[in-house]
Amino acid sequence: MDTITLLLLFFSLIVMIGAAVYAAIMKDLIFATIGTSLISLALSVIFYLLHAPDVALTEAAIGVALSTIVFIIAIRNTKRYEDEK
Amino acid sequence: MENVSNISKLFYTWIILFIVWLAFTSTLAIEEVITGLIVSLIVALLSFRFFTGTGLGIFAPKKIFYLTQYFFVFIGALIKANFHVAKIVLSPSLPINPGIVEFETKLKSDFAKMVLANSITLTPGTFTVDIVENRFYIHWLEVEATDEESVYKEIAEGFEKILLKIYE
Amino acid sequence: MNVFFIIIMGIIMLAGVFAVIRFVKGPTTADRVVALDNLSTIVVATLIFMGFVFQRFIYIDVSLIYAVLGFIGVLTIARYLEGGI
Amino acid sequence: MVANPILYIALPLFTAFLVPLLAKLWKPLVRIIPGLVLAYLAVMSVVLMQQVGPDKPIITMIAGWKAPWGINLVFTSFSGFIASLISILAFFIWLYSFKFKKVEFDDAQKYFILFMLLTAGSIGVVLTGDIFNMFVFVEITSLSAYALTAFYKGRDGAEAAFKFLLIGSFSSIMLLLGITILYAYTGTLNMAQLAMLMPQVPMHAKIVSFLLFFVALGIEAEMFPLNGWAPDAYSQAPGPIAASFAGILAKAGIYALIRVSYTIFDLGNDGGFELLLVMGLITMVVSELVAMRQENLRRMLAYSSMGQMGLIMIAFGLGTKEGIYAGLFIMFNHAVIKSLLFLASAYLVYYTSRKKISDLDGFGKLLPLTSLLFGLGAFAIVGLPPFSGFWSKLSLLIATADNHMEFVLATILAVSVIEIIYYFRVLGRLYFRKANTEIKVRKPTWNSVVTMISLAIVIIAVGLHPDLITGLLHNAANTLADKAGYIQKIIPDLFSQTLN
Amino acid sequence: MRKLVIISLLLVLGYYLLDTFAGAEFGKDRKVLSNYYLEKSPSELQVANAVTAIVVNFRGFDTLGEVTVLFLAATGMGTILLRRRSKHTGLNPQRTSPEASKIVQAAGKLLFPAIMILGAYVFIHGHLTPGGGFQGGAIIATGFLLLLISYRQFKVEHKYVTWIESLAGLTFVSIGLLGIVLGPHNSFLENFLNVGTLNELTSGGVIALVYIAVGFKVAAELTGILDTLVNIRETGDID
Amino acid sequence: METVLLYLGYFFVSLGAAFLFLGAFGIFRMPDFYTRLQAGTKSSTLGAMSLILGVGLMQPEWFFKTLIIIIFIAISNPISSHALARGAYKTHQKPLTDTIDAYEEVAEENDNKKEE
Amino acid sequence: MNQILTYSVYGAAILTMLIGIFAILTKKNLIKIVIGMSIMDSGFNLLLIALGYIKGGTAPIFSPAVEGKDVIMVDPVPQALVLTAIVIGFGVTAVALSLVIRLYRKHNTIKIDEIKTLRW
Repeated sequence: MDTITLLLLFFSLIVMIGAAVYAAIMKDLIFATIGTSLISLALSVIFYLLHAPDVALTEAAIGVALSTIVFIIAIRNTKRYEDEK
Repeated sequence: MENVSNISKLFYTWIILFIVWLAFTSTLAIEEVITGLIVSLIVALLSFRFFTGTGLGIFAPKKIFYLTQYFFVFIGALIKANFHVAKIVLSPSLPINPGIVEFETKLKSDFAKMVLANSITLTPGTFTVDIVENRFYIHWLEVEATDEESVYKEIAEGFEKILLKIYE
Repeated sequence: MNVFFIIIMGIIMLAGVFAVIRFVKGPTTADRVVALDNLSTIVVATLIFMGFVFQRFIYIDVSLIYAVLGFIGVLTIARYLEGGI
Repeated sequence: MVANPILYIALPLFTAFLVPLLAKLWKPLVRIIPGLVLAYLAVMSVVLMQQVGPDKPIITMIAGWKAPWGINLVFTSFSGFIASLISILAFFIWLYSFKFKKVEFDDAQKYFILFMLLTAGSIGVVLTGDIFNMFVFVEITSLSAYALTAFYKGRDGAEAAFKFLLIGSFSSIMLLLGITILYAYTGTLNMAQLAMLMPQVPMHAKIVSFLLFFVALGIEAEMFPLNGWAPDAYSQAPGPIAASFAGILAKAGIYALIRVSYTIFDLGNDGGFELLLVMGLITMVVSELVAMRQENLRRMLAYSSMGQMGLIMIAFGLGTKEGIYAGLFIMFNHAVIKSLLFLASAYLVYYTSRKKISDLDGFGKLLPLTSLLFGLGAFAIVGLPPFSGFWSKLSLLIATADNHMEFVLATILAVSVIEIIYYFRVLGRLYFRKANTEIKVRKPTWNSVVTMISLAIVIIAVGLHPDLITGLLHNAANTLADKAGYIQKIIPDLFSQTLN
Repeated sequence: MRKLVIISLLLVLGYYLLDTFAGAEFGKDRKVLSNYYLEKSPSELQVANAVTAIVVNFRGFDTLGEVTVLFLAATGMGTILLRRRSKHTGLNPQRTSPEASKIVQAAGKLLFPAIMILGAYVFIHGHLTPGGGFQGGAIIATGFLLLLISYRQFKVEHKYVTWIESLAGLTFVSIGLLGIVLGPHNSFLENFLNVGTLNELTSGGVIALVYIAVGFKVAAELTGILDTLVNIRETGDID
Repeated sequence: METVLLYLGYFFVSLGAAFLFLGAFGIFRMPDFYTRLQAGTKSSTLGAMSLILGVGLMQPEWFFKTLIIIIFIAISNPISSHALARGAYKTHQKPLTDTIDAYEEVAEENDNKKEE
Repeated sequence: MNQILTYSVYGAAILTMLIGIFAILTKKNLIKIVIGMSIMDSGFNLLLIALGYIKGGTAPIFSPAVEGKDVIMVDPVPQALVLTAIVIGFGVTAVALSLVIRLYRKHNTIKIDEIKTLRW
């Protein structure tokens, strides 16, 4: 792997882990959902850098768009905050 | 304008979609072209009723000329806008004076309004917050005038003149 | 040549860092979504750029589809904010 | 073409996709067509079981690629036996639920589609020769199980289903991790080739991946600390589905566990069998003790079912041919008898929403036939002669005695006593209490009577003539024990390469 | 306290997993299955994208299962969410949420056909470029979502969704069954058509056809899922 | 010709990267949501467009595909930021302003209508 | 260098997975649990793809650009597997969320300790 790929790879890995922590701890479920969206964003960059364009595409389609949308609609139909009664 | 026939709309949609397909495939191999024609025809049949209001009429030479003119005006404004933003962002004191202003447009079709709104969004210091009927609500980074007339002149006139020629 | 690419990549990554900071800082949902939108634009550009670095023409499909899906994802969140969906 | 193991999966899927279209033609087709397909599969099982022998398994290529390169379906005496059991049982359960949801057409359509896919997925788990493909089928099975658990709207089905889904998602991630570790060290996914290349996997990786597989499949097989989903799912699902969880889903789970432990990992040297044995023992004792304290009939049956799964694990944990034989026999009996019990209990608790055992006073008079069949099932499951349950328990006891495991033998006997206690408590309520005349009962329909009586006939027939089935079971046991044979039959080319 | 216990347990698990995977070095060539696939995919199948060759041909059975999982998800969501006596008339009433702005609506009109074309392009070229049935189907479904979120009176016709879903699924299984009859090895999902030449649209034989069927099926299923979810608010109580 | 295109490509790529950076920096630095949106939309749109155009110029056979992406970004980015602004205003997020907020009344009117 | 990469990439993947499992085990909110499941899946997908990477490899697509050249290609098998895993994960997520919506309609809450008709 050349330097440029490595740089981007490490950056994306850090973003991904950060986003995962963020999604796991946020009390506002919308924030958590946006966090999962960010995970998928970073993840598809990583897949791209590991030369898996097919998977990057699928992750983009499922993770960034569909999964986020499904979560948002579910939150819309239930409650927005984690501790809300 | 109002009486655009379905045939014209269909052909217009078909042609545009076929061009999009060609750009996707970036090849002129015979089977790709045939597949593209079929696929774009199917999609065009599904969507021609709402895809366009103008039909083939938009390919008239006069309109093409105005489209080109609009394109250059737009690019010029876009570049100006970015240097404007750069100036603000990079200056230590953040010289801004934001506010939301309104004006009324003469454009009728939704599509033209969308083009105008997009153009306003991408030009210096302004972007569209909402359209209610014919009224545009614009967020302005450096409010220079608050009355409708001068707002209109400042923000929209340049684009709207050309758009009126294209879409009316 | 290579150095030029690394510098470009570095600038783009710096942009990513700022967007991520805004994403974490918030304070409202809309701010985070703006950061996410900006990040996905950055990612689209990055993916095309990396495709050029890798010299594979077909990788460009990924960013094309990414642009479409990211747009729809952001649009859904925006519609959620205004009470649509 | 006419009798091909691939049809086990292809036909139900084809039907599942076809049913929504058929519904537009004539609504009863939604009920009839799945039944015809399941009947065809049942007949095909009989035909295939005739063709297959210990030395000639039926190996079906998919997409025309030979064993390690493509996915294969392996129909041996062992996997074929389980697949046939599942398909025949599925046909009976279909017959039982033929009139299910007679009015609500949409619900009936979804019910039959989901049931078809549950069956197809389970048979897929059993037949496939590829470990990732097994994961896919496990997911199909579990997804249809979640949806079926939440099928009734009035009950707490959604809660049970969510619990099931939560545990199931752990199961699937662990299964995937196990598969990934094996792929990382061997670079293949075919079970036979994995078994062949297993010596080159370092010990620690082997242990970690085996534990992952064990836990993941243990969840499906209702192993003790991981079976929290089972009682709720069994008690909230529709009656026939509870029967198919016991007869179909759990069978597929335990099959996968056995296949992984016996074929892929050579457990004989590494002490893995003892793990299976101990876990089976704990599962059995704990579940039977809990079952005794249950007030809800369906939950009691569910815990009893787990106890039986523990018994099966003990049998396979012995690691000998006799143990395998006994385990298979118990699997067969459990599938048939537990289905009968669940199907009969569905009518016993039909209008009682809480399904308490104490509500069953005097049902022996109100529902004579159903109660009789329930009693027959109870006698059979605790292992009283002359029913088939007796022979299976006996063979297990003999196998344990052969291995000189007196402690295990004693535990099994003690647990049998517990089983007798709680089943007889129910029977006592049914026959020796005075009926509450206010109670509304529902008479079984003709198709469910036919189903239950057929199952009862099977139980009695095997009980009187165990020879009907022992031949098949011995063949199956021999096939499972012969690991080298399995590898050689599936990947002959690679196998001979390593010998040279 | 409970959290601490869980964290320490997870760390132990993580340590063992990392230890196990570290033995399989990053970037190492494993050479058992993959080399065979990489060799056969361009030569025997004439499929440029080896991943597609694996997904649709070598491991096509997995794909059948995967499509079934999506089908199950759509059916299961119907079972779980829809009302007990749901006649189709009671379903899908006018949604009451506020209307999207004119700009979004115009954009929906403008972009929807382009997104359709993009989806079709992705699954028709599944064997040549990255992407394929799933991705294409997902793109088309998001195209419908764009209309669903920008027009509240927009309805997805369940009748057509069911038809497309069923027909595409039947096509997939039928192509598989035809393989038993026509294929040289008489096996399921086998390629029985002329494979053509590498990197042309007509290469790949049944692989391209299967991926098109998968594309339609996934599109219909995902659209059904999204439509169920978007309209759930208006379908009233479930229990 | 090719070298000209190549250097033109370099120029556009550098310009694009610079504008992408500016956009993100603007998002980071601006005081409230609407001003952030101003900076973010304009700069990142032009930045991405110019970077992609640069790549397209360096690899002429990629040109048409990059052009499609450019057009798409030019259409979609303003729309999503418009939708976001509208959504944010609906969640009662008032813009920072000293002069005029003409939209306030309209938004309130709509709010009242919804509550009725 | 390779050692560092091995540990960092696999470590990041496993860490993400563990964060997801942590969220599932400790959170009381049903949607949060589903979010945890999706994080867990993401981590696993990364792990499998990283396993398939081969040094100096490129995507396993025989496009005209690589025809005739001697290139190394990354392992396509994990990519195919992850494709399947992602789609299955989405199916499970969708079903889980519909169960959550239904539980909410019945109990009017999405907190796990307030839904206790059955023993958890």
